[in-house]
This record gives sequence, C-alpha cells and structure tokens, in this order.
Amino acid sequence: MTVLRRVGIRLAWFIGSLALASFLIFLITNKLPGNIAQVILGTNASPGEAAALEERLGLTKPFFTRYLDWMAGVLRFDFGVSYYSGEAINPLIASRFEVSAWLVGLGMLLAVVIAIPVGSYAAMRRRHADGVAVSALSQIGLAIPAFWAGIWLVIVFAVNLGWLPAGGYVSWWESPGEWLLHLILPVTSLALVQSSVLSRYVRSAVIDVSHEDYFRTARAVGWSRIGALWRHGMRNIAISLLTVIGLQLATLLVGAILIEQVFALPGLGSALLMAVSRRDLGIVQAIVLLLVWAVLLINFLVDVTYQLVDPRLRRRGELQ
Amino acid sequence: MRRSRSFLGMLLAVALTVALGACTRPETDEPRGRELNIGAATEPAGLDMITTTGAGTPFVLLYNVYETLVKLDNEGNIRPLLASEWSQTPDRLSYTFSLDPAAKFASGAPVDADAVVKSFERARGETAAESIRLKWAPVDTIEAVDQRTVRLNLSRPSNGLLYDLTGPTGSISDPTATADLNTTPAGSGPYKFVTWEQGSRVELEANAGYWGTPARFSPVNFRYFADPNAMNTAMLSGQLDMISNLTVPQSIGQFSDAEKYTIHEGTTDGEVVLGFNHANEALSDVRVRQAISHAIDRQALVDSVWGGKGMLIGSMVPPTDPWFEDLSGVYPYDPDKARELLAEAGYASGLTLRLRVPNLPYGPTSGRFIAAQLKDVGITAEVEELEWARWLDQVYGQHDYDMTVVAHVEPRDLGAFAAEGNYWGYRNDAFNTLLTEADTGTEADQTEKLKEAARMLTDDAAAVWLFLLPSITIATPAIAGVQDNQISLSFDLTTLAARS
Amino acid sequence: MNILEVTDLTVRFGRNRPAVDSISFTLGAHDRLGIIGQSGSGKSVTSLAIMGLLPEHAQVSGSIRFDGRELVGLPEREYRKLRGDAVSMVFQEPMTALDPTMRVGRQLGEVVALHHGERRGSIRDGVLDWLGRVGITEPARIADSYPHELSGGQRQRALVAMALANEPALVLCDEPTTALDVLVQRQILRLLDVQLRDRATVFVSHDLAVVREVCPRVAVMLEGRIVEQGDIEQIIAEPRHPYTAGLIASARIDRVPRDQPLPSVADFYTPAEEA
Amino acid sequence: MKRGTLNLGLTLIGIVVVLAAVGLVWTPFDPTKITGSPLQPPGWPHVLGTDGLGADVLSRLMSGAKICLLVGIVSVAGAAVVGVPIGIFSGMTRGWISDLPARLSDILYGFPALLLAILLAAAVGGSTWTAMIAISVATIPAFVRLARAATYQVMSHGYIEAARVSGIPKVAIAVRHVLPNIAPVLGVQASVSFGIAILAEAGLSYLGLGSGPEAPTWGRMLREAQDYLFNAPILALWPGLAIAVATMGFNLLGDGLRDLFDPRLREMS
Repeated sequence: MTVLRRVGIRLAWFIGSLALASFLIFLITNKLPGNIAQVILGTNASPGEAAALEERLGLTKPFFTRYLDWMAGVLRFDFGVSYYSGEAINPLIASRFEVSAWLVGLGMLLAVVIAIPVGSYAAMRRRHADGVAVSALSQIGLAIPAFWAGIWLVIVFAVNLGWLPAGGYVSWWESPGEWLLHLILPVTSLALVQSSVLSRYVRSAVIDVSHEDYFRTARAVGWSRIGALWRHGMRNIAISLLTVIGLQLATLLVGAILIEQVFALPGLGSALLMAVSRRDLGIVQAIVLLLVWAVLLINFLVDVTYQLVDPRLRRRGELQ
Repeated sequence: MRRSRSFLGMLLAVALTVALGACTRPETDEPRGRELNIGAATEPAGLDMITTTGAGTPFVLLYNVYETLVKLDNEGNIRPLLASEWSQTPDRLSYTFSLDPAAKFASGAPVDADAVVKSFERARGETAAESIRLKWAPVDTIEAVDQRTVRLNLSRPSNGLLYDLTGPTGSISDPTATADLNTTPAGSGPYKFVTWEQGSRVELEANAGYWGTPARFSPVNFRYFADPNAMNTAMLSGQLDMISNLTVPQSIGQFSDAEKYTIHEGTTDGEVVLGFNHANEALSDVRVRQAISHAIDRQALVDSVWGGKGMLIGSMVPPTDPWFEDLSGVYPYDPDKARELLAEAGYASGLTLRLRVPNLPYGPTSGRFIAAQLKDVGITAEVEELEWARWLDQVYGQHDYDMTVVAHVEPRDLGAFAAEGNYWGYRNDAFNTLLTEADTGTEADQTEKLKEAARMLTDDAAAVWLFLLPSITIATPAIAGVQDNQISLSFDLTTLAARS
Repeated sequence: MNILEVTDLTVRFGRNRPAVDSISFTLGAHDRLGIIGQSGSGKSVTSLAIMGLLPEHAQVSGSIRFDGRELVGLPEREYRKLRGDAVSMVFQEPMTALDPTMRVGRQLGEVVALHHGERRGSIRDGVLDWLGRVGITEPARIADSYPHELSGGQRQRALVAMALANEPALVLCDEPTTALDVLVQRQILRLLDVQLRDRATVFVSHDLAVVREVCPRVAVMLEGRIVEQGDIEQIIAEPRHPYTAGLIASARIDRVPRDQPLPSVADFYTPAEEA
Repeated sequence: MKRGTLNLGLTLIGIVVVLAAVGLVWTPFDPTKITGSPLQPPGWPHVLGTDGLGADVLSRLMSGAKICLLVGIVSVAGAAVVGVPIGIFSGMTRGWISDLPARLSDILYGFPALLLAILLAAAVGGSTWTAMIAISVATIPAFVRLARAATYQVMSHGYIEAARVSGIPKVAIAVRHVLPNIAPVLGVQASVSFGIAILAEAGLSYLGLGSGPEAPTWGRMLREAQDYLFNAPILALWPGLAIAVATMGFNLLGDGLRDLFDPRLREMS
C-alpha cells in the first residue's frame, strides 16, 4: 500500500515534470533571437520577404496556440516538418538517433567492458604500485578532453597510418564492414573517457563492497577475492552502476556532439547544433524534448526500481 | 503509467522507423559508373531552385540536375546550354532563344517552349522567392513563339537579365513532374537527384537518357562538413575525391604531396568586407573610415588569416567581372597616416568600436587580427563572435554593430550598397544613379558606369575590402577538368572527368 | 591431540603497536575457548588471523597450526580450500553479513557447492535440512526469501547454518549474539551450544555472561595480549589481573547496592598510557 | 599515500594559479597583439612559439589561466550559492514541499551543460559568460542533491533534534549546525565540479559556443590550433596540456579531500 502510494506520487511528479519540461523547452526555443526566415534567406533577404516566409511557416500564430498544436503532435509522435527543408522531422530524427545510438551505445559498452575489470583491479590492488598506476591512468583519462583525444586518434590512425576512415558514417544496412570501420575511432575516443569515469566509479564501489560484511562472509566460506567480488560484489554494484550508465547514456546522446563534430558523424547532437544555428525550431524542440524526457524517464524508472525491487534501498530512499 | 507508455511507444516507433527506413531503401542494381565524393560546406536549404534562396541549392543542382537556357563558364562568359542560340533586338527590348531540339528532361519529356514559359512564369510568380522574382522585373511578357522558340519582351533594357538567366532565376523544371520540387527535383541535366540526408549528404546519379554528353560519374555524393578540419581529414584518409573549396587555407600544406593531390587555385565572387555601420557617429566620418583602411595591413591579414591565398581587392568587384579595376592600392598600409586622419577627425585620444564578427571560418581570426592592428593606431576594437543566425538577426537585420566582417559571396553584388535599408546604412544617391544607368545603358555603358561606381565606393571608404575569397579546390590526380575559378553558383560536374 | 595451536602470534598494521602481541593458546578437538576483551583488544583480529582474512597490509608472525598444518604463510589457494569447509566463522552482524541481493537458500547452497561440487544434485535437500537443524520452522519458505525478509534471529540462524554446512572441524564465533535482543540471544546461544557439541570452537565476545554460558575455558585479552586464561569459573572466582576483576564486577549489577555508582572496568584497571 | 593525492592535486593547481597570478600583472608579450611572425616554433623570445596570427603562445596561455580559474570559480560558486540553500532547505523540511526542489532539479538535470550552452549561446550569444552560466546552471542539481542528502544525515543527529526542540530558528540551525557539518562533502563536490567546468568550457569553446576571440581561453586556443594541426601540431599541445593539468589538479584535490574526510563521507554517500 505505502509502496504503491509512493510510486503513485512519484508518477504524478514524473508526469508533471514531463509537462513542465515540454513547456520550458517550447518557451526557451521560441524566445531565441533570430528566425528561420532570415537564415533561409541569408544576406539576400529583404524585410518583406522574411515576413512573408514567416507567415507561410505559421510562425505568426499566438504562442499558446502553437504550443498546444505542438504538444498535440508530440503526443501522437508527430514532430511536424522542418521549417528549413520542409522534410518530416520524424524520419530525420530517427536516422540521427540511429547514429547516436550506435556511437553512444557501443562507446558505453566498450567503456563498461574496460571499466569493470580495470576498476576492480585498481580497487583490489589499491595498495600496490600497479593498482595505483591504473588509478593514475584513469585520472589522466578523466582530465583529457574527449574531442582532443579524438583529434589525435584521427591524425595517427586515419591520416598518418591510413588504417581507418577519419570520419563520416555508413549505415549498417549499406555495408556492415564499413559501418564498423567508421565507428571504431569515434567509439574509441568516447570510450576512453567514459571508461575512465566508470572505472573510477567501479573502483570506489568495489572498495565499498569489499568493506561490506557480506563480502567478508563470502570470503569466510571460501570464495577467493575475485570470486567473492564476481559472485557477491558485482550483484550489489550492478543496480547503482546501471543507474549511472543509464543517466550517462541519456546525457551522452547530446554530450557526444563534440565527438560527432570531430568525426563528421550525423548524430543527434550535431543535428541539434545545426538546427539551432538555422533556428529550425521544430527540430530543436523535438531533439531537446526527447533528450530531456529520456533523462526524466530514466530517473523515474530508477526511483521506482529502488522503491519496488530493493527494500534495503527503499529504506535508504525514505531517509532521503 | 499512461504517459510513460506513450513515451516508450515513441521510442519504439523511433527504433522501428530506423529499421523500416533502412530496409525499404531502394536497391539499385544498375551498373554504376565511377563514384565521386565531394566535400562541401554549405548545405542546401531546400531543393526547389525557385522558392529556396541560399548558395547550397544551386551549388548541387544547377547545371547538374537543372539546366538553364544559357550558362556561365568559369571565365565569366555566357555560353549556350538548352538554347543553342539566341539573339537580341537592336532596341535591346527583346530576347529570342532557340531551344536545342535534342533537349529533354530526365523523365523523357521534351524541353520545349511550353516548358520554358511555364518555368519562367513560375519563377516570377507568387511562390517564387522575392530575390528571384525581382530579377524578372525588367521582363514584360514571356511567349512561346513556336515549339522550339521562346521570346522575352522587356519593359526596359537590362544588361543583367541574360546573366541572371544563367542562375537559378533561369532554371527550367519539368512541367510533367507531379512530386513536390522542394523534395524531388526534376530537371533536364546530366544527373538525377537520388537522396538528401539532411546534415550529411546529397546523392546524385547519372541521368541515363541525358540528351548531351553523358555524365562521367555515378553516383556523385556531396558530403557536408560542419567542421572544415573534419573535411580535410576525410580527404586525407581517402574518403573524398575532392574538396570543393578549402575553407582553412592554412591547412593547404597537408595536400602538398603532388602524387596524391592536385590543388587548383582561382578566384570566387566572395568579397570579404570589413563593414562599417554608417549610422555610428565616428564611422559616418569618411576620415575615420579612411584611417581604418590605412591601419590594416591587408596583405599580412591574408597571410595569417587565409594562408596568403586571397587576392587583394579595393572595391566590391571581383576580377572576373568585366568592370573590374585594380583598386587595392588606394589605401596602402600606413599607421602614421591613419593616426593623422584620426586626429583630424577628432579622435586623437582614442576610439572604441564594437567589432561583431560571425562564427564563420574567416570571422574570429580576422577579428582578432584587425583588433590587434587597430590597437596600434589608438582604436580599441571589442571583438565579439556571433553565431551565424544571431549575426543575421542583430548585425544584418537590426544593424546593431559598429564594424563587422563578412564575405559577400553573391555574384555581381555591387548593388548591395545601393539597396534600400542596407545593413551598412550606406546611402549615396550618385552611386545609385550610376547603377541604374549601367543596367539600362548599352554594354559599353554598363562597364564604364560600374567602374565609376566601384571607384566611388573606394574613395568614400564605404567599407574595407579585405580580400577576395580564393577558390581552392583539392582533388585526387584521378580527377581531371577541375576548374580553377568558382564564379557561378553551380559546382559544375560536367567539366570533370576521370583520368584513367 | 590439539586441533588448533596458536604460538606467539603477532599481528601488526603498519608501524603501530601490534594489534595482537605474541599470544599463545591451544584448543582440543572438542574444546571451546572463549576470548573476552573490549573492542580494540585484538580478539577479532585474532579470529580473522586464524581465518587468514586479515587485510593485505597486515604483518603476521608466529605460528597458527591447524590440524598439524601451519596456516601462517599458507598460500591463498590452499587457505581458500580450508575456509568454509574445515574452518568456518559466524559473524556478529546478522543484518548485513548476508548478501542482500541473493536468496538465503542459494547463499547457503553455494557454500556446499563451492567445496563439494560432487554433491551438486542433493544441495537443495541439504539446504532445507540445515535450515531445519538451526531451528528455522519453514525451511522451504525461508530458503526462497531474501535476507531483508527475515528477522534478525532467522538471519543469524541462517548464518550459523552457513558456517556449519560443511561440518567444519573448527568454528570461530565472533560476537555472534551481540547485535540481537536478549531473548533471541538466548535462543541462538542454545542453538550454538547444541550444534557445536562435536567441534572445536573459539568464541569471541566482550560479554562475560555470554561466554560463561557456552565456554568452559576463557582467555582474557587486553591491548593485544592475553593477560590470563584458564577455567572460566576459576577465573571468575579468583581473577588474577585487575582488568579481569573489573570485567567481572561490571557484569554483576545485581550485587551492587542501590545507592552505589555502577562499577566499571576503569575502577579496577587504568590503561598504562593514561596513568 | 592519502596525502600524496592531495599534495599532487594542490601542486598542479598551484602551477595554474601561479601562471594566472603572474599573468595578471605581467606577460612576456601583449597576448592580444601580434608580436612576431606566425607559427614560430618554441624558442626565444617566444618561449612556447607563436600562434597562427603571430601572437605569443605563452602570454596567451597565462592570460587563459586566469579565465580558466575564473570560469571554474564563478560556475562552481554560482551553482553552490543557488544549490546548497535549496538542498539544505529541502533536507530540513518534510512533505511535498521538500520534494519540490528535488524534482525541479531532476528536470534541470535533464538539461546537460552542453544542451544549455547551445540554447543559451543561441539566445544571448556565445561568450565566456555564456559558458559560465550554462556550466553553473547545469551543476546546480549536483549541489542540491548532495546538500539534501547530507542534510538528512545531519538532521538525524541528536544535537540538531535538541536545537529544534529548544526553539532555535531554522535558519540559525542551518547556518550554525548543518552547513559546517556538510561543508566537507560540499568541498569535495566543488573541487570535482571545478574540474568538470574547465573541461566543459574547453568543449564549449571548441564548438564556438564559449569564449569569443577576445578571450584567449584554453578551449579557444585549442579550437584555433585546429586549423594548424598539420603545420604546427604543437599549438594544440599546450592548451590541451594546460587543460589536462588543471582538470587533473582539481580531480586529485577532490579525491584527496574525500580520503581526508573519508569516514564521514562513507556514511553520507
């Protein structure tokens, strides 16, 4: 009963947040100075021409009418058409999302695959030189801008060695081999930094877990350190690690924009940057809304999971 | 839970769209020719040549997908295309074009007088962009004399009209096309439009039934790069066959290996202008403007900002226009003279001006350079970098600036200084009169009057013409026929050939 | 023959005063030894040293012989085989000593599977059997529960079952009842008393009364040293060390007159540093 | 060992602070002026060489150090000044009003610094201030959450209960009891956020959303160096190195502080 009620309240907050976020997004994007008509017309424009174009694009209707129109479309999963090119926004975002999803998904996967063993190692060997060295490496990884690393990767592997393409994207459906080749460098540069972030997280989580009583119990019944960590430690780290990964994923969809820029990848982040620079508000709103909602959704799911799944955490949650 | 489920539904829909979109991509099994990948910076804003303005659209489509009656070659000469010949009446009030009998659209429909009239009427009709409609102002009636002959009757003589017909203004579209031209272009050129992935690329393929010399490449991809350095690395790693125009000339050294790259340098129509806001009190004084002109070492600026690749110009005319005159020496670099002029104008103790530049490749660095040099003569330039849309809004639209740097890439844009409400706030009646006389007079008159007008701008120091953007095309040695100059709005694929 | 012989065992962390300072004791195959002392006296470190679970930076010297085998310096690989099988341990924190994300039955079964993979088929039965033996009334339900669904007493019973599942020869109990309320404490002590009958046990506690219930012999630890050891009744009757006397006095509130302050260890013994 | 992390962090920060402090009063050359021929390699008098326009790299690096510190200080201080009181308030109250700030900061959390900066730069233009504000706003949720959780922890202590019962006003409790107790955690967060802010500024400047040409921040220098990657890759080295040193300094400081306050932090986080 109380759990249900708490979830209910959380759900109400969630829906409220979605609505508030959508309104904020629409408000902010509509207050941006500059307009699409001017951008389309460029240094060729006359004021009359710009006004006529605005009229044609429906930009002269009242603010609230436009907001409601927009939300009505959004709830039917229809983001309308690009002011700039007249193309439907949905397929555009879908194709951009595909690129970002691969980039961020594979980058995160690689980062996790690197981070779990590396972080665990750094934790287990934290009093030894090699463990400290691993920690130091992750410190360096954290301090280097990912795009900077990307630039150097391009210089070395694409330009000097010529092993891999410097940028661009080829769809999996077109050529799986090319798809992979094009993603190696960007995924690597993303994973380099993400794995540093995650491995430090894993390290501290493993240290925490190894101080837990159940960890000692596991050791006392005959598990090796690695065995106990794998069998009992990771299970306990998993939820919080998943939370971190989930939230990172959502923010990275835009955060990867620097990588997209370096590697000329047509992802969501660069679509957003491009749309903002053209004041193509339909696309800006659609992308920002999806991203913000995604973060809210993940937040919500994490909270609810904590409430439902792990009563130990719920008690902690009650405290908060 | 309802709301969140609809959200999940949306995510699912996104995933499905991705999957379906990819699966249903048309598979073309036709034998393809040699593929050509071209790196470009400016993406189209739409695909309809008549309703869209901006340089991206004709760059890809003009002469490649759409053709015109007459075309502009890379030396600035007007040549026949769909019209095999044309003539003008002595009173210069009527043009008659004879269409090439072989000409036909990609759909197979003939390019006849009817199609031309329909295209032209559309270009000066309601739906056309104003800048295009205005170009048709001198034309009174358009008539199909017979199936192969079109006549334009003018209300006043116009020297600019024939030239304008070489651009989007004169593009001929297929009247039998039913799809929206903004998404599905239909022309008579050697290439057909295939797809446009926004923010990424436009793909063309050979028009198998082309009426003239067949296309030598297929498919042709125009790939767009927001970051010029990303374009360079793509070229260096072999993903591109050409860079249509190198916008970071400092990096030209990367392509110095003649075994792997050929470099083609020429001129464009892009005058990089240090614009003054004439509404500013200090800048309304010609002595201040002249002082600034003297204070900037333009050769040094080109050397450090543009890799020494731009040509110095003295007015709003590129060397490929018939009325070009070298005025680049009128204001030599002379800081002492500049200080003198400033003192005369009453600004001996200093002057602070805002220099608001757009975030285009030349903007911020030339801003820094100019600010550094103006500091020497006692002018404090507060440099501010504006995102392009903001620049258009605030500087171009609201005239909220003191000085700015921008490249005017439109061809034959001397008239920009005569336009009503131009963003410089420049107004000079004598100059305006010269322009009108030039358009209505004879061809010789035109050259004379425009020379005079250009000179007038220079003497008035209406702006500082920093340099002319060079055309730097990088290609692999396998590509022949690359043009040095880039002076039409088109990236003309028809001159290119594969060297075997 | 003694199953456990600890001789001159010293444990040091860094350059600090030794946490355990050359202690010695022995334990017969069915003996029970209580180790009593306040926190920080080194009693828990002693039991962890026997289990080989001290942190990596601990320096151990002296000798621990278990069943004739030297444990100090034993390779981890060998040690691991002993833990949970021949030697096991019951910890003091029943609330946290079980993995919260794994069902109790599985955690218990794991202990058997870990050392006796050959019994794989019969593990579930063994688990239910053990849960029943430690006094859990609905073994099947408890086996399928998560630790947080159990009461403190049930959890401690499950931990006892885990410690005993492989019939170890030596069981170390580290304050097994401290965190429980008095009533449950009593039940668990009775359970341990029964279940540990045929094994050697080291029973670590700060509570003299608790130790007295299960152990005939006691060693008193103070600042890492054993200050006296012997028969528990004899020591209670005639403590030789003032600290022991203090422990005894503070445990007998019933003998204190109503208007007198409660006795504490400090009344009998003052640590050297503070003197 | 623990002190080692702290000391290394402080040393790295020290280098940046010294660069910035000296840069305030003296740089080898005027960083905004062209004082040599372009793209000179490191040597004399231009110790780290000159950039593409011919300005002195060391002078620009020094001048960038102070902006880098300014960005860090302003954005972290701004986030803390807004976020900490909200977090403490939320931690000290019960009921839905206590949830409100947390939910609002959840919404804010949905707008990462980059997203905010893109929108903000479009709204008011890219500048050092835009970057600072965007980073600052994006950092607020971290402070709200942390301050809230830490306040809960502190509120459960007996002496706070006592203070509340004896009628001491809430604000006084917050200032006298809660704030000093949660200060260490906030210090660690501030240090970590500082590092993030420096990195974020570099990223924003690289995209052209941060500092303009008037401010030679390290991110800006990195962006300008892009054009010369092949002629003079060393130009991309100096600012990249400076960013790494500063970020690492603050990260290590954060870690060192965390280790120092370890027992208290463990129960709070």
